[in-house]
Amino acid sequence: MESDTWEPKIVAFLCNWCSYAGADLAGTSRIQYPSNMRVVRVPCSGRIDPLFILASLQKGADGVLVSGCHPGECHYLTGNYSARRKFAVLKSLLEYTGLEEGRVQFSWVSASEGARFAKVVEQVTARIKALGPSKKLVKETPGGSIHVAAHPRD
Amino acid sequence: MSQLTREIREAARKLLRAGQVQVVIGFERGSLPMRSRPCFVRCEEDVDRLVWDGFCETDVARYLPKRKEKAAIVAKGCDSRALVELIKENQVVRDQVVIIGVACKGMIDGSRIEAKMGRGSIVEDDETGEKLILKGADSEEVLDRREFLHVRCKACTHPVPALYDLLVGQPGAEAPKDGFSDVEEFGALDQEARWVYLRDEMSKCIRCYACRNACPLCYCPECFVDGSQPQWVGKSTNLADTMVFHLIRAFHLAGRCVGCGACEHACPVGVDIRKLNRKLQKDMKDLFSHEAGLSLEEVCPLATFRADDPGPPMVDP
Amino acid sequence: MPHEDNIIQLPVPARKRIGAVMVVGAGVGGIQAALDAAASGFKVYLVDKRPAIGGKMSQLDKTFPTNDCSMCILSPKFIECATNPNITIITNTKVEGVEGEAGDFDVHLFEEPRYVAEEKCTGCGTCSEYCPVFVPDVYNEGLSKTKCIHVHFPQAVPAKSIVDATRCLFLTRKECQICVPACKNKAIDFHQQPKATTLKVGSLILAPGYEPFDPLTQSQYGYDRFSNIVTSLEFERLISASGPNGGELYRPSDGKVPHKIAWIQCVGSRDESSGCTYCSAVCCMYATKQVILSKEHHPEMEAVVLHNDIRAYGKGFERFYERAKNMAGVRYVWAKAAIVGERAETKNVVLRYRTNGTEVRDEEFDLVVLSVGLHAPEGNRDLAGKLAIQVNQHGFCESPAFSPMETSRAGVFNCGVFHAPMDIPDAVTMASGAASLASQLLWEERGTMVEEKVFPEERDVTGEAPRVGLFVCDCGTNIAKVVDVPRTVEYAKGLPGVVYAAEETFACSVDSVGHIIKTIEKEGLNRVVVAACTPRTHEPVFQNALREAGLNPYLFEFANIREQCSLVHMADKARATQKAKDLLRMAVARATLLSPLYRVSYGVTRSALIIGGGIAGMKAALSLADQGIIVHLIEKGNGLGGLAVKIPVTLEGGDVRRFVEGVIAEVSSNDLIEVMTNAELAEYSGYVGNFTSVVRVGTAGTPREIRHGVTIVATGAEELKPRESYLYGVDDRVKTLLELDEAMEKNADRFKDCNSVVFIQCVGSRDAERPYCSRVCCSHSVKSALKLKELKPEMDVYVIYRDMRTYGLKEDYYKKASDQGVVFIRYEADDKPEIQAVEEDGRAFLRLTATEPILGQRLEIDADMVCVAAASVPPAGNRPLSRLLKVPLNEDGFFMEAHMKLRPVDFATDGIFMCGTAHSPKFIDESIAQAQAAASRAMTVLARKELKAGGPISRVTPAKCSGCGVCRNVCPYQAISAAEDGVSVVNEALCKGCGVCAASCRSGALDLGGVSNNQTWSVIQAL
Amino acid sequence: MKVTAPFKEAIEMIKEAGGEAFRKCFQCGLCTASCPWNQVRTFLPHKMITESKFGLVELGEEDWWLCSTCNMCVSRCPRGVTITDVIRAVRNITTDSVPRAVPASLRSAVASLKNAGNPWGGLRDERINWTRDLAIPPVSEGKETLYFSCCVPAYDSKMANVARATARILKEAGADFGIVGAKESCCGESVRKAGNYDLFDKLAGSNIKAFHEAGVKRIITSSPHCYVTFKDEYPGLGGNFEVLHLTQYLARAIDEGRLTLKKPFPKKVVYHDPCYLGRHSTVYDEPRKILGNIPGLTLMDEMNSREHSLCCGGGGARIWMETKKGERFSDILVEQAVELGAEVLATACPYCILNFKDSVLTMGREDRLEVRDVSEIVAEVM
Repeated sequence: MESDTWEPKIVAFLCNWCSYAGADLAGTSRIQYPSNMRVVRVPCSGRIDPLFILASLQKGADGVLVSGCHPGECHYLTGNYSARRKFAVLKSLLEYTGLEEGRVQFSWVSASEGARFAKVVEQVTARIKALGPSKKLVKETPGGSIHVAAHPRD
Repeated sequence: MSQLTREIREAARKLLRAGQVQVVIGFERGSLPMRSRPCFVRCEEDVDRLVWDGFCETDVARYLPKRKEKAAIVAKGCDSRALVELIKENQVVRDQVVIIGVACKGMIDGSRIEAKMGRGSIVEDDETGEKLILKGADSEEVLDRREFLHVRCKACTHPVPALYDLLVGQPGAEAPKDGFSDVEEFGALDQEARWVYLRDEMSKCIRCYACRNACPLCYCPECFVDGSQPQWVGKSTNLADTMVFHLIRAFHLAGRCVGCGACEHACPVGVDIRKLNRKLQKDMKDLFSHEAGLSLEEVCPLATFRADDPGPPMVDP
Repeated sequence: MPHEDNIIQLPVPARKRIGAVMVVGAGVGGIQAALDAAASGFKVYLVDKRPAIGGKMSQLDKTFPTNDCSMCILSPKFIECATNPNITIITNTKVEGVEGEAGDFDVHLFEEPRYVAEEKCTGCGTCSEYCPVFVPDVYNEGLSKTKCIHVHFPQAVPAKSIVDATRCLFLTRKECQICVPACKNKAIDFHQQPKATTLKVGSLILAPGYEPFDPLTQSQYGYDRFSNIVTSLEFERLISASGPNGGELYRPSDGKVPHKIAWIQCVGSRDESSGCTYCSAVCCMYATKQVILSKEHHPEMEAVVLHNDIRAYGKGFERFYERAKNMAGVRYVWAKAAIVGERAETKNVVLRYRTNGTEVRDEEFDLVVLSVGLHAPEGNRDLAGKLAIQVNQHGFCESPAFSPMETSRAGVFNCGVFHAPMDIPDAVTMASGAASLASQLLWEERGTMVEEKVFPEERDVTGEAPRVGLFVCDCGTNIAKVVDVPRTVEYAKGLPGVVYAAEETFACSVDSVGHIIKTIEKEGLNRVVVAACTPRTHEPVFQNALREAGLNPYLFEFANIREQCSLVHMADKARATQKAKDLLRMAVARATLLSPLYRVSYGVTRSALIIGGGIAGMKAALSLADQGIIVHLIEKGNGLGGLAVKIPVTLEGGDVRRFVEGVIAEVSSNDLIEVMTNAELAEYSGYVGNFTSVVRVGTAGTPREIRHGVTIVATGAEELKPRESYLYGVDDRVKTLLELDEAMEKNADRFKDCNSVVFIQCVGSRDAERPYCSRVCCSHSVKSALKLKELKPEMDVYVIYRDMRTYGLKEDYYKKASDQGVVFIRYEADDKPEIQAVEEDGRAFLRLTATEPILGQRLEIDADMVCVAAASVPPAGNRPLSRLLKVPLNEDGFFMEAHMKLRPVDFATDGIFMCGTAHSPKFIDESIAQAQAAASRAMTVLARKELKAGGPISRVTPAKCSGCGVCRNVCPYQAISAAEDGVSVVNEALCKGCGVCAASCRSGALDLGGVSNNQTWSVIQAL
Repeated sequence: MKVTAPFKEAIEMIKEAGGEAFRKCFQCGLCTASCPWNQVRTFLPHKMITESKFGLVELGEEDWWLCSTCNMCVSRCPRGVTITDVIRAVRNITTDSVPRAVPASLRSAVASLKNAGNPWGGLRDERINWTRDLAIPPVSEGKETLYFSCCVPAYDSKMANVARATARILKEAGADFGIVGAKESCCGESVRKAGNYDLFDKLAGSNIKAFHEAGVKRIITSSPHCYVTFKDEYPGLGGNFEVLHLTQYLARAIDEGRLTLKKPFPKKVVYHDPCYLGRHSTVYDEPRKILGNIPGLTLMDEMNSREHSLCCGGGGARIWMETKKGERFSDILVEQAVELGAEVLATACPYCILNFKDSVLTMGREDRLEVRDVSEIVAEVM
């Protein structure tokens, strides 16, 4: 798995109304950014259960990005406020356990911030690259490699 | 018989006699020394089974949820805090419970006494004031109970119940302030050292869920670890699974955990479970000025928000 | 669910009416009018002369006072318009003429060629890449370049390319045509000709918007001479994340970050020398917003706003202004500046202005922003001519008194800045109000021109093993030139559950969609995945394809391999292909777990409860009753009319008394309106379409149960009795504005002996206790001052004010008062005027002392009467009512709308609306507009035979629910309640599907349809 | 802080003297920001307006006499306050009630005007000395166009050229014009702006009478001040004439082919917009058109041209009053012209010429910059 050309795999949970739209705008504006991100679209950052994040790390994601509407701009009025508290607490807890700071990152990106989204991806990717492959919460099968249940990979 | 025991019995008797409650939940002497155990008193005759000493450790609040009859409960500081949370979370109806609050002087850590005196050497214990008299087969030792308190009790910031209908015992001198020095010390350790410590702790876990079962606030009909669709956490004792179990359990208790220590007390293999809970207790206080179990009005921080809340550090290019 | 059909059959008019509405101008106002009219059951033609809808708002960076991203809140409305089958968007088109009469118009349209066949263009943008000609980007105010063939802006609707005919090499010189073969869909058509068409509609709503003042027309602003002077709209683009600098703030001359910026207010507003005497109503606030945004970009930046009066008169504005004013490095200076010149070396601009004292200061700025006013577009007079309607001397639409959305021609309505300069929420309000008027005119034709698409019955797929069909789009070459589509398709064929995979050149083209439908049927697919562009715009297209093929639309999953893959990883085809495969794998994993979601229908009680019998409540009642709706109008007091009965005339001269009496008579005699006075709401339950209220009526408090589909809150506001201010309540020569009105009306003679009257503004407003502006008092004082001058021209009338907030066209009356000799003296909040009752030489008077800021002296004015312009305050009853209705109040005690900008009359709770001064202080015509807007919003519910609920919303598994209540706490819509047994229950009608509850439930009892825990888990497993 | 009550009698007096415009002011201060005086010293028109509004004016204050009525403030005022009218009104009150407060230099010019009909006190007969050999006939029946030279070229020997050149051009262009001669008086513009309404009425009345007697129908003026006065003030006193400034006439003559500018004038010329021709009368293009028609001439614009043109300092009767060194606008303009690299500073107003010539001299710029009236250049290139 690991080699000189190791590239991290990063999961991004993006809210549909702001950050996902911002990512779309980066696309229509042809702003280039690293290709490590795999986006999971959720209606609201408030939909993101901490379990989504931990499951991603277990599954072998080297990093997780969570992004929603800027505070006060939530499509669902206050969803991102609820999310903000959860994430503040979760991030603090994860780092307390000794998980590398930066494995799990958060940002606010609005629908008009295509360029900002690209920059966020760049920063997050660079940070996670610097951390190297994630090992701490990865669920290893007896064989030692990431367990792939049903889905063959290329 | 201690003054406290007398007062508790008196209160229990009155409540039962007046028909105000159908059951009084308190403690009785256990079959072994230094092991008082919960008991359910339903008639006046049984009232004298009730005792109060330094070994009434079990968190009795967990006996209240889903109880149909009207109950009185003998509650220490931590029990009452758990009760507050349970009432707020609709698990206990306030009107259905009479709280006999006990101004708690802390529970004695039996294991420390055993460490000093030798395991199984004690056949009887007796408490008067701060004196703890321990009788062996052919010996008697008088100790100062204060030296043998649980660490959490020594540091207890709210020994007097936060919520009660009648209070027995005298509130002691001012309780210590919790500076969370333990959390700060651990947090100051090197990241890898923290990871290694927790990894080693969690590696001991046998996934028996005793912690969860003992916790007064773990009352979910189905715990996230038990679900199958999805099966968030594997059932095996894989370290990553164990880690996720404890992290999420702690997270689920954030802003709710009253620090009673029941989990740790219940753990058969001595996992330092409260390491994570303590951190969250501190964060709740630092971030949202919240302490669990003190007020019926205050909403759990993770069930509310403010527009000017602090957020996690953000990527902000 | 209960269904109570309360439609009353009104007599049908003899003449045929057309159940269609044309909206001219597709800015935010036009869009709102179109959405409302369509939702009320009318066919809508949304016409704009530009190539895309969105108007000026689409160019804004953020909007005040919430600083919401403008595009974030607007673009969902684009998509609503684009996907609404009853709205036809007609761009590049002007109205050439209108014939006929109200109810039956023939509208002649003239469409400029786009040179791109709209039905073929997918907006993929390949043509732009090939086009060799750069042209100024109009969307970016010419601050950047785009290609000659381009999509108007990234989020444009319709997302179709257009050729700039004035610059195209082929159209101007018969050269090039390189774009033609570049388009894989053969959409480019240089043979297109202008097209004239005629459409039949029952009504027109005009919303042509505004043009910003052109500072080139007034050379004192140096806009043509100095490079670092920009207009405010240019500044919006400069700081916008989607602007020419990607959100970085650079100045034009050298691309450096400006550290010191000045805003010059009233450029082209309140200025005789530019021929524009009115106030543009929005510039003070947008400049304030720009100050805050600039400070957010560069916290150390220095900002100076050179202004006349700061007109922070709207809801939430004063706080916003205070916030900006108190920021470090921000200065608001009461002075108009002259542009002296620019420094040769730095190109910094030098401004000169007087300070409040006796100083004149020259100050140098890196950048100067001209806060340009809102002007009527040149085209307004032309449009007015073609439609035979009247415009006023400023070029804005003339409306009859008390009917702001009407024009001088029946059946033709207006809204937004076409009426007068106004901010977005006011424009949106008027838009809804105009839709209501159209609806009132055409209500019998409701539903006659709209089409309900009939889909085949859905196939039941339960129990079937997943059969996933996968369609990977090339998007011409947009995807295919980066992602190896054939290999991706091959790969996908091996994914579990996939039984079919194919490549499509343009998956969204009519041909491809047909192919998808056929394949579903032929292959027996029960799940469909399309890998193409973004679901945000294209999901509805494919969901409809599923429905056509008899599948539940929620059995569809999108993989975004264009915006979020091929377009952003052009340089690394291998990784882009890998990512596309990963995204496909994740999509398939989710798709296999998708299950059908259903929207259930329930009946609507076609009646309304209106709380408050003032002007707003009554006008809303009449609007609804006009459309056959039964209205229960409850009024706390013992008569109708509210505060308006105390106001004899408006500033503009409208006879309020007569108007209110007329409205009361109309309401009282309307069979569909049941008026209950001395009535209060006691109990309230239900949800949109089906509410049940208990009203206590009369002194006996007899309870009365009312069932209604919507609720409109119109509880009004009151004039503060400012006890302890300026001897009010102590000396009866001190009166409030309403008391003065009454005195002037009842005893005009008394004023013949009156030699001097002083008005004091902001009494109880804009202070620590009420940090909001009451909006109406400045204009009210001007009105009263003019009235006094009319009663006795030689009377000395003074107005002691903080900022004169006679916004919009009311400015002309402020000027008129000055012209007639009313003296205005400005005071600061910390240096209030003082008053004392004095007797001197046998004469008794009130002595006012106030600092004259220019002279730096205290002026002593002896007055026979003092009028305090007291705050407009919410009634005490608002608080209990808000608890009863479970809708919020803002900090000032007024009701809080769902969204300050775009949902000004809605509550976040569906089915409850507000209007009038219950929302915030406002004028009568504004209240009327809002009342009609509330009626319009209400009709979007009441016009339906049934409402739908469900789909992707939250659901409870009762066995897993502990009843802890965390979901109830976090739900933004209060959609969750506890059942008898304590278990949570989701109200389908209230749930919006955000999923916050699901993410907060510890026991997994709550889950979100469409984004369930299990589906998300499976996506993660497929990483 | 000083406490005062509004002084109503003073307010009424200002209104009566024509200064009622103060009512409209909303105190934005743009007048002050725009006033040329603030390039050289602090001067606060907005405060003067406010003082007028409350009748709290200090009649002896020098400031009331500084305004050169350049109209910059008025042209920009968002409320349409004719600030110069208010200032003129206060000057009027001062003249009537505190004559000693009127600046001494102005008082002597006024005395000459009163006695001789011109500010120099020159003899009436000498008014036509400039015509010398030009044989200009008087206005008469059939010859109804008056060329009104203005007192400056008529009595100031170094300015006579302007009038002479003008007469030659008019002839060349085929204008059938004459003069009124000794019966002509000063147009009265200065004294009117100085607030001396009585004297203005007298001068204007005598001119109107003389013009009527001579049968004048049309007037061509050299001075924009005369132009504005004939055009805007005389009709109210019964003098209705068609009035043209020379530059307007010449631009028309060029258009109609009556005048061709043949000879080259290979110099860099910067044109200065006189306030009364520019801002007061919006004549900007005609002078430029004339100069632009001259072969070889390089036409430049001032740093602040057209609407933004800086006043030379001579209007509003300032031409008769002392201006301290360091406060002369003409000095700034001359310096700017030199910096711009111009060889000729051209304009179309006798006051501007006077001031510029004076500045060039006192600043020692004679070798660098020539000051010419447009008419002088035109006469040279015909």
